[in-house]
Amino acid sequence: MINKIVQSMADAMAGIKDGSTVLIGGFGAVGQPDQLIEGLIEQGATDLTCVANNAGTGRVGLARLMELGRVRKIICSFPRSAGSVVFEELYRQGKLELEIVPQGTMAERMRAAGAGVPAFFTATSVGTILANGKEQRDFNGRTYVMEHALKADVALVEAWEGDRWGNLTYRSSGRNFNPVMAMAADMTIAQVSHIRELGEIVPENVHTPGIFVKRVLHIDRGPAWA
Amino acid sequence: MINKIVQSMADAMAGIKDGSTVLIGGFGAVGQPDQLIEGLIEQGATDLTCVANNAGTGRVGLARLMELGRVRKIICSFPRSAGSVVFEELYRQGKLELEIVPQGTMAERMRAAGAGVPAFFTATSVGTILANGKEQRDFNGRTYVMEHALKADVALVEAWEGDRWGNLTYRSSGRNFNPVMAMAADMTIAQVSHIRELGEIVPENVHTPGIFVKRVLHIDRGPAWA
Amino acid sequence: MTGFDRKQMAARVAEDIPEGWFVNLGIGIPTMIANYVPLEREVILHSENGILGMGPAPAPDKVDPWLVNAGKQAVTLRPGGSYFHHADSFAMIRGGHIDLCVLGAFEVAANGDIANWATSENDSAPAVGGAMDLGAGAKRLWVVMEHTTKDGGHKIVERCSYPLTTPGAVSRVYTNLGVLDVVQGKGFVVRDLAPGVTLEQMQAASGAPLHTN
Amino acid sequence: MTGFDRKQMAARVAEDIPEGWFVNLGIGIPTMIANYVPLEREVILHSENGILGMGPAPAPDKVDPWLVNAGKQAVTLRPGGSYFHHADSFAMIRGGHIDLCVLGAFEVAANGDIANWATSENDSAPAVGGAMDLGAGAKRLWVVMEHTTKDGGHKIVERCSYPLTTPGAVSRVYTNLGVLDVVQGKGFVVRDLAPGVTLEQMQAASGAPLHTN
Repeated sequence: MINKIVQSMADAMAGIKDGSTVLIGGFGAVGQPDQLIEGLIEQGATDLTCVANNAGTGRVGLARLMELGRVRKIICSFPRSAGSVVFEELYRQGKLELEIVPQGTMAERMRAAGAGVPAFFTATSVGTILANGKEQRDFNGRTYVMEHALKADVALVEAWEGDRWGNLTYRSSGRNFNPVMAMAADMTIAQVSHIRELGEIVPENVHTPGIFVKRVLHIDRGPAWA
Repeated sequence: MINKIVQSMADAMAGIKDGSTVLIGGFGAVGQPDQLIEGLIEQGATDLTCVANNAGTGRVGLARLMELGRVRKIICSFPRSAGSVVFEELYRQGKLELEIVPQGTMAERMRAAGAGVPAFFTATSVGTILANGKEQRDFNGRTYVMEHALKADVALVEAWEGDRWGNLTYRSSGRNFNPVMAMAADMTIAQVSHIRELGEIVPENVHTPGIFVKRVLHIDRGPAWA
Repeated sequence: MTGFDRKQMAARVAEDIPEGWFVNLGIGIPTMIANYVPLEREVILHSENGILGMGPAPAPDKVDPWLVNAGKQAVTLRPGGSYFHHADSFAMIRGGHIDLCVLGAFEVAANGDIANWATSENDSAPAVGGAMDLGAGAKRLWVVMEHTTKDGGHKIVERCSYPLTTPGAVSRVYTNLGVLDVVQGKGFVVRDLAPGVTLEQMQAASGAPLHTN
Repeated sequence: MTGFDRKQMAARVAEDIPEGWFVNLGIGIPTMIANYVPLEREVILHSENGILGMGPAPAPDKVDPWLVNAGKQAVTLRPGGSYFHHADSFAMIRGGHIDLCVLGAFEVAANGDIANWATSENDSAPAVGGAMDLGAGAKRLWVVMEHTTKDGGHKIVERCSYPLTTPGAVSRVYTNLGVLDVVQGKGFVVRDLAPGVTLEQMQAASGAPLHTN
């Protein structure tokens, strides 16, 4: 019997290696796998490259992971936001590498990685400093830059429901980066608010098929998120 | 009030021009917009480039459109199949251009068109005659071919449910090429088995958001397909 | 000179958005535009984080913690709305399916260039978000912003001095002083003056020549 | 020499598929493999037309006209199965998420080349379907086929004479005579002989040297 449901955070985090590239789902707090990030802090892997839309807020979660010196590089679209204090400190001190990627390019680079597309062209960032050093090319009279797939070792995603085959659904705008990140990593670990029996999720409405998911951990996020 | 629901086949087909590129959804009979194809036959547009997985069977539907001399070129992955008699006649007589595209490349080329990606790289077809004349390039030690977006004027798709904003759902394996084609055309016309009130389709489970759909026509496909 | 306040600027943009458009509204004044589109004029709002059909902010006791806009504020979903993932959301943007995007800006130039993400080349960690995708992908890009900086500096300029977000993308600018079209090969063309504002006043507040039709 | 019949060939492949693999089965003998994987050994079948978790053919009175496999035959869906569109389906294939694809073939060469879609360069309208995507994308490509053509011609060959589907992709071949591994830099290595078949008989039926471990 296939059973991707793990019973403990330790099982969920087992085997994440130093030097890994880790994708972290969510857009702000919504769809962010808070408990899995805490699990990663506990687990100990270091020298990480983290990919997330934001560079953490306050001194918890991703910000805490950075503050502990465990993040070598961050790839994101919106590093500086209200409360990104840890990022700003570390970045100013030269203790953190930064790669800024336009939000849609970031999403598409991960989708490409998941879809076996090593590179693609986009008009986004053409004529800006973010296109510096990138190959450019004209198609039908318009200029595009070539962008590369962004593949990862691990993805931490947050979902609403999950089953033992790893099928996931997301709730409203909590979907955001999560399905794309699930495709792009060798090991996708999902925290889910609800465990479903196999077949309970309507097959037409599975948002991330289990083929993209390795481990599912049940997390009760409490009444505020129910 | 936005109302994409049209009341007649004539309204659904209005404005399709000679010389158009027309995407036709479905995989075999399943998810194929049979009634819209009949409508296109009736409508009269000619010199068409048709994109479909198969090149028609028997002497109805797409095969009929070809037999009437209305199709200049067909782009497909599987032209010759049981019953593709019209295709074979016309092709042998040199009356039909053919572009054979691997099935996944065809899907991805349309998805790219819909997503504003003019070209992408894939390993599919490398080292085969279908890669002849295509630009090739190595990424991380593997060779890929560059493929171009496949954009269209019109897409004919078949869906299970539709509402007045153009939101669609598909039933089981009837989804296939339909959502990808819906993204890739300037004018996507959907035949749907059921019209829903706005909001009746659960927002998490809309398969094709209405932004990709211009017209929705209700077709009762009968008890066999209910 | 009175001109528009922020709410009036938002309302003025809203006037020009026809029913049926798919519209993405940036953070700040652009977000306020939604409040001035009457619900019966169906304009479908898109949010980068995977929403079509966004509705107004909820009552404080009706906040759904799963449902936020691109500015991470609580919003609602209208009947007919839908959710999708980030790659699909930016496919809509990049693929030219969004009829209109309205952004704020630091500068807009006479050639349609927009600068709205980084205040200098030396700002080594600016936050770009989805601005470059929207600038390059939306069918139309309008800007709504104050006509000048707080200390009177020009934001309507001949050439942008800040790093560009997207070259040549802006087709219209709404400010507290009025409405300008950006016309290829011509530059800024005054479309409308705010109440009490004269063309001379608007020109004096602009760093590029203004034309009239 | 007895060897395997078609059902036994399918059953022999099924033996080697472990629980938990995502598997795409081509048209013909490959499709029959599903019948020999016991349901309690959970192998998740993928179909190009947007299905994961395909189950066996339905009873004639239970046919769902919306649910067909890549060969357009009626199938069922197992609990836990899911549907998705063609671009997502081939993302699974191209992205290397499918553990195993089993295809039929005209020829398999000692370097792992497979030819299974066109019988000559002059066949101007051959049907490729998803074969090239599967060949290039699946983690493993196995072939199941008769060891020779009906008139005794070689299908296990030194170099393919027909147009290639994918170069260097095949890692194992199942035939009526037995099982061969394709080992990089070495060629065909006999893994198993069908009942009553000798190595000499298999070699005689092959157009390339067979090695043993």
